[in-house]
Amino acid sequence: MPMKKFINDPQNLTAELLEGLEICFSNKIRIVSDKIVCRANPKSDDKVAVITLGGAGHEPALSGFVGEGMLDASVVGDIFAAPGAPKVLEALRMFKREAGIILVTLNHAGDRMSAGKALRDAAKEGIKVVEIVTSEDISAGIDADPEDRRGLAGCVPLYKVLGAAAEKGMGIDEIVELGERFNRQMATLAVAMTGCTHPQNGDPVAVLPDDEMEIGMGQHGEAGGGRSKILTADETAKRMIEQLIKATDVNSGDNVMLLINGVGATTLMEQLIVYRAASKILAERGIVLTDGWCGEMLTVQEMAGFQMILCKLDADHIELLKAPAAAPYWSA
Amino acid sequence: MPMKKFINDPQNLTAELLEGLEICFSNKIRIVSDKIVCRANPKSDDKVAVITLGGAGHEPALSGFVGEGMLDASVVGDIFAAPGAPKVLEALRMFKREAGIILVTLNHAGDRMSAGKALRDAAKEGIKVVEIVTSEDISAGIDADPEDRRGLAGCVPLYKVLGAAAEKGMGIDEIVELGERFNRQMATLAVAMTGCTHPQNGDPVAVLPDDEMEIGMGQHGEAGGGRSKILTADETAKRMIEQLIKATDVNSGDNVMLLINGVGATTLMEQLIVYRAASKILAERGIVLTDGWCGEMLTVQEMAGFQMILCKLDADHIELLKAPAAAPYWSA
Amino acid sequence: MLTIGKFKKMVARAGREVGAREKEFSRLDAEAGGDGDHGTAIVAAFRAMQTVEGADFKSYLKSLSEALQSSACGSTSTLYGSWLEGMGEAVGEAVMELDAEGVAAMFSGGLEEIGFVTRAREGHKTLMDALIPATRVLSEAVKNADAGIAFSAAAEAAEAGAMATCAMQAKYGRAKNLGERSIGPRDAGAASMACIFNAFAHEAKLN
Amino acid sequence: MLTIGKFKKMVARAGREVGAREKEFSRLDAEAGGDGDHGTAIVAAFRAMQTVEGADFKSYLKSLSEALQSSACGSTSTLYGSWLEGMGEAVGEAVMELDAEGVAAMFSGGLEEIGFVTRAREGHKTLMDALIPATRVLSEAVKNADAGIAFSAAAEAAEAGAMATCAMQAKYGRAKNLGERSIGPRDAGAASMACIFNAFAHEAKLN
Ligand SMILES: Nc1ncnc2c1ncn2[C@@H]1O[C@H](COP(=O)(O)OP(=O)(O)O)[C@@H](O)[C@H]1O
Ligand SMILES: Nc1ncnc2c1ncn2[C@@H]1O[C@H](COP(=O)(O)OP(=O)(O)O)[C@@H](O)[C@H]1O
Ligand SMILES: [Mg+2]
Ligand SMILES: [Mg+2]
Ligand SMILES: [Mg+2]
Ligand SMILES: [Mg+2]
Repeated sequence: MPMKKFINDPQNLTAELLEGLEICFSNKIRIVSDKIVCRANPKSDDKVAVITLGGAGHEPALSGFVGEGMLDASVVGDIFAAPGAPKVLEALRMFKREAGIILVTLNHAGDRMSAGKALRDAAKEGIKVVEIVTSEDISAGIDADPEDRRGLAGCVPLYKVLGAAAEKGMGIDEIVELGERFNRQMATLAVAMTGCTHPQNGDPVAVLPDDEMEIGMGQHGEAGGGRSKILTADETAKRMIEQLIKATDVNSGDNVMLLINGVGATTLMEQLIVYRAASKILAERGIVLTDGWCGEMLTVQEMAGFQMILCKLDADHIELLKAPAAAPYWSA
Repeated sequence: MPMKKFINDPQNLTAELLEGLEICFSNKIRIVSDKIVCRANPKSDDKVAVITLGGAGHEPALSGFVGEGMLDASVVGDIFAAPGAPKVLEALRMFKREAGIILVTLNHAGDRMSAGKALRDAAKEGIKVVEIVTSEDISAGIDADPEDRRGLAGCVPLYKVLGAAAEKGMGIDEIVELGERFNRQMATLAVAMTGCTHPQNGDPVAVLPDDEMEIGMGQHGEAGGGRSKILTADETAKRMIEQLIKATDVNSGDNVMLLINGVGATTLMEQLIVYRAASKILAERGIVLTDGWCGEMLTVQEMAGFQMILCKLDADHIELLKAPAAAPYWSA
Repeated sequence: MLTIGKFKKMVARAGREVGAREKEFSRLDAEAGGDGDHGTAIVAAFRAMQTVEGADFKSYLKSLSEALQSSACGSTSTLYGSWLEGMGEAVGEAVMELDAEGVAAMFSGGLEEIGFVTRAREGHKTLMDALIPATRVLSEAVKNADAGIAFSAAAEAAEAGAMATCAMQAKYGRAKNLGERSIGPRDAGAASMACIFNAFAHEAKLN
Repeated sequence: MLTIGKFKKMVARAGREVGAREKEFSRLDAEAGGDGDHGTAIVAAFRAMQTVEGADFKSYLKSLSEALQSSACGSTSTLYGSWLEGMGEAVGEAVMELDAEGVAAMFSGGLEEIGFVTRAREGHKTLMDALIPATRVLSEAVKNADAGIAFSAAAEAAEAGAMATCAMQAKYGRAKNLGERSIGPRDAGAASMACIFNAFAHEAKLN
């Protein structure tokens, strides 16, 4: 039985989708050397470059955020699979500069190993690069070792903060400090209602019983948190936002950004209903909703579910989040 | 068995999602009188107002396109259901002005009847309003009576054209001419792989066999075109774009806009693959891809499928499409 | 022949009987290629009408129509709303009991008004296939029979009209794109209209 | 003891046997809470290595590692790539036949290099649970036995190590968030590693 997906040869998924992205956004991005997505109008060499790496199949992430005021490049792997270390090294060489490079790695085994290997080689070649690892998923527990937490869609606002700071011409140390602070002050929880189909092999990933949902499910349907019977939107939002408030330690008067990231089949209708419920709880506690968005940023094929991301904002973050950006799937 | 959706009481879906939209985009829109979504910063009275009406459950459409440079208001019904005539009349009264109002109605029975009734009453009250009816779906046949064609996601770029022209201060006659010309020069085809669940009653809409797809399926899963075994992305794109080229009568050297509108569970990965295939066929024929986008504009819950929209562009359309816009789900 | 009190009971009964068949009407809508929500819509319409008051036919029908049109959505809102609106316009001020002629005029007025909002007529596979014959039969029957018998005859005509839609191809509404594939199931709106006339008949026969 | 020609045949056979079990490896990945693509990844890795040439061990292994890392993606790319890279680094220049000591050194070098890219060791439910015992047993066995027997012993150790992962809770890789629920199925990477050693053994025994 063929998959209910609009695809051609499953081996060519990544190449074809990147080609589509390049055609559709030819004024914003271009593909260099097969799987490195760069800005169509690169910023000048005297500014810090911001690069990321990761698997495909999560569109618009990650390449949809390459553009003015955000990423300089994304190094793309295959579906749900990190790019190999040589590709990452190639991108680092491409952006080698005095000002330095920031490499954002999401904490997943494959990404970490590729980045790690490429960074060792880059160091030998004298490339100036600092890695920022995101691991803001709190499903393993609020006090879990950062090494044991996953990086979910929180990378997206982080790209925005780093990209805006780099665009302004800030030095690498200052940008890294800003970025690491943003990174520490954010937390994400994911929830899933259904699994998805792996688009290369057609097999199901993460099957959930008909009447159950799971809070804490990862980027590819990897299990993690607790299964429960299906809850209402309000109850789901409440459980999630309360844990996120605790994890980020936000209090009355603090500024926050709230993001809902739909992972695939969950409609924007539902996401908005959840947004409403979560933001009401923030308001009840006097927490100030300064910025936010609702929609698909980092998807997991046709999985039904969403990620809720809460970021505590300092004044400099607020400003950087509002700065201009013109990536295919993020404009400000 | 509960639906695999993040919802509360199914009767409150529309009210709750609009509340979420208002909270998330408080700088862009606000809700007036229950179900009328208006710009947070209305444009001045001496400019033509652009209003639309339609059911909910299609987010981001229609209310996600209210904002600077696009719609002044959307009148929202319930899930998949047009607002009643009294609500439409209320919005027309609200925007009554010398410069006049343009009301965009998608050609669906409920929308047409509500708009028709409201327009008759508005005329009696001396409200200056011109209706533009979109019916760009060609699944009923290229030569079908416009009254027998449906209005699909083509309304979205039309809102952009009308909104930009109104923002520039053009007169209503000129805007209507521009808009009707754009309207006549566009065509849409939809394709579906799976049906969806009606989020109010939990029942399936448009069930498709496991190995079939349907080209020509409407906005709510209403059947229309031809069923076939599942085709590849390239073959699907080819069949669709060729019909659209014929319907819009574009030829070598003509400028076009190509849009892929994901209707729910179909991933952006797939949409980009289809975009690539369709744009290659345009290129082969010397047709110039001047503008375009790929993503979710008008969804049908968690249905898998997409709409492909081809618009032949005149010089004035090209300029208006590029003009600034700041709606929740459209920025330029 | 028909008091306002009786008519209110007829409307209430129609609400109950429609409510009991919600799923069926939605399923019919989906089967004939519509969006599967006619049951939801018609039930919402009757819910909106539940608390409506009015001492005489004119004010009661006007309030019904307004409540329906402002609360209910979709085709149902304008179609059923216009029907009730037309009925209200066809009766005199402050009338609390209608004679045979009055009943005929009221239902004919409803049909006339609904005819302004849609071009659909008999044979187009819509609620008109139930409403047109029902109105015709009712207008004739009231001349020579009591309300119970007249409404029963109308209900039979509505039911026959609704059944006849099975063989039709949709021309209006969301099912029209289905073309030949719309042949088979009954039209959802015709079915709910027949259900309403049937409830009217049952209630009219009591006492 | 082991010629470059024989070793190439062993690699080719491993590619065929892994290819035949693609679905199984992906399923294991999914069952233990991973993303269900290990079969896809390992098959892609061997596909990338299919056309690789090289006259001696060092250049052949270097090319294998480069082909794998530049074509294959995911954890598999860096893990298996580093393994082959380490093997290549451990053999001398232009060597076309290895003695017992050479074989032991080659596999130990592979294990050492993979140890740089991951902190996972035995008991963490990863491919290391197959690779570590297989390397240990092989290094011992080559001293007193021919290649066929030595690789068979290594394959048995790999298989036992892979089976032992059933009872383990994942600590590394995408399955780790599953916690206790990862107990039960074998680790996908350990299973594919055991499959590779098994293919090596079968091929080594021939002639
Ligand atoms: N243009 C029309 N003229 C007459 N009746 C119509 C028309 N469009 C729809 N209908 C009736 O309405 C019914 C569908 O109602 P409903 O499902 O509530 O509305 P919607 O089409 O807005 O979902 C159809 O079964 C048909 O009887
Ligand atoms: N950090 C790690 N250390 C050692 N082995 C690992 C690690 N992460 C994953 N693996 C191995 O890789 C296998 C999964 O490979 P694969 O599915 O190809 O990668 P991905 O996790 O990128 O989808 C696991 O079964 C495990 O054996
Ligand atoms: Mg993977
Ligand atoms: Mg409807
Ligand atoms: Mg309907
Ligand atoms: Mg995997």
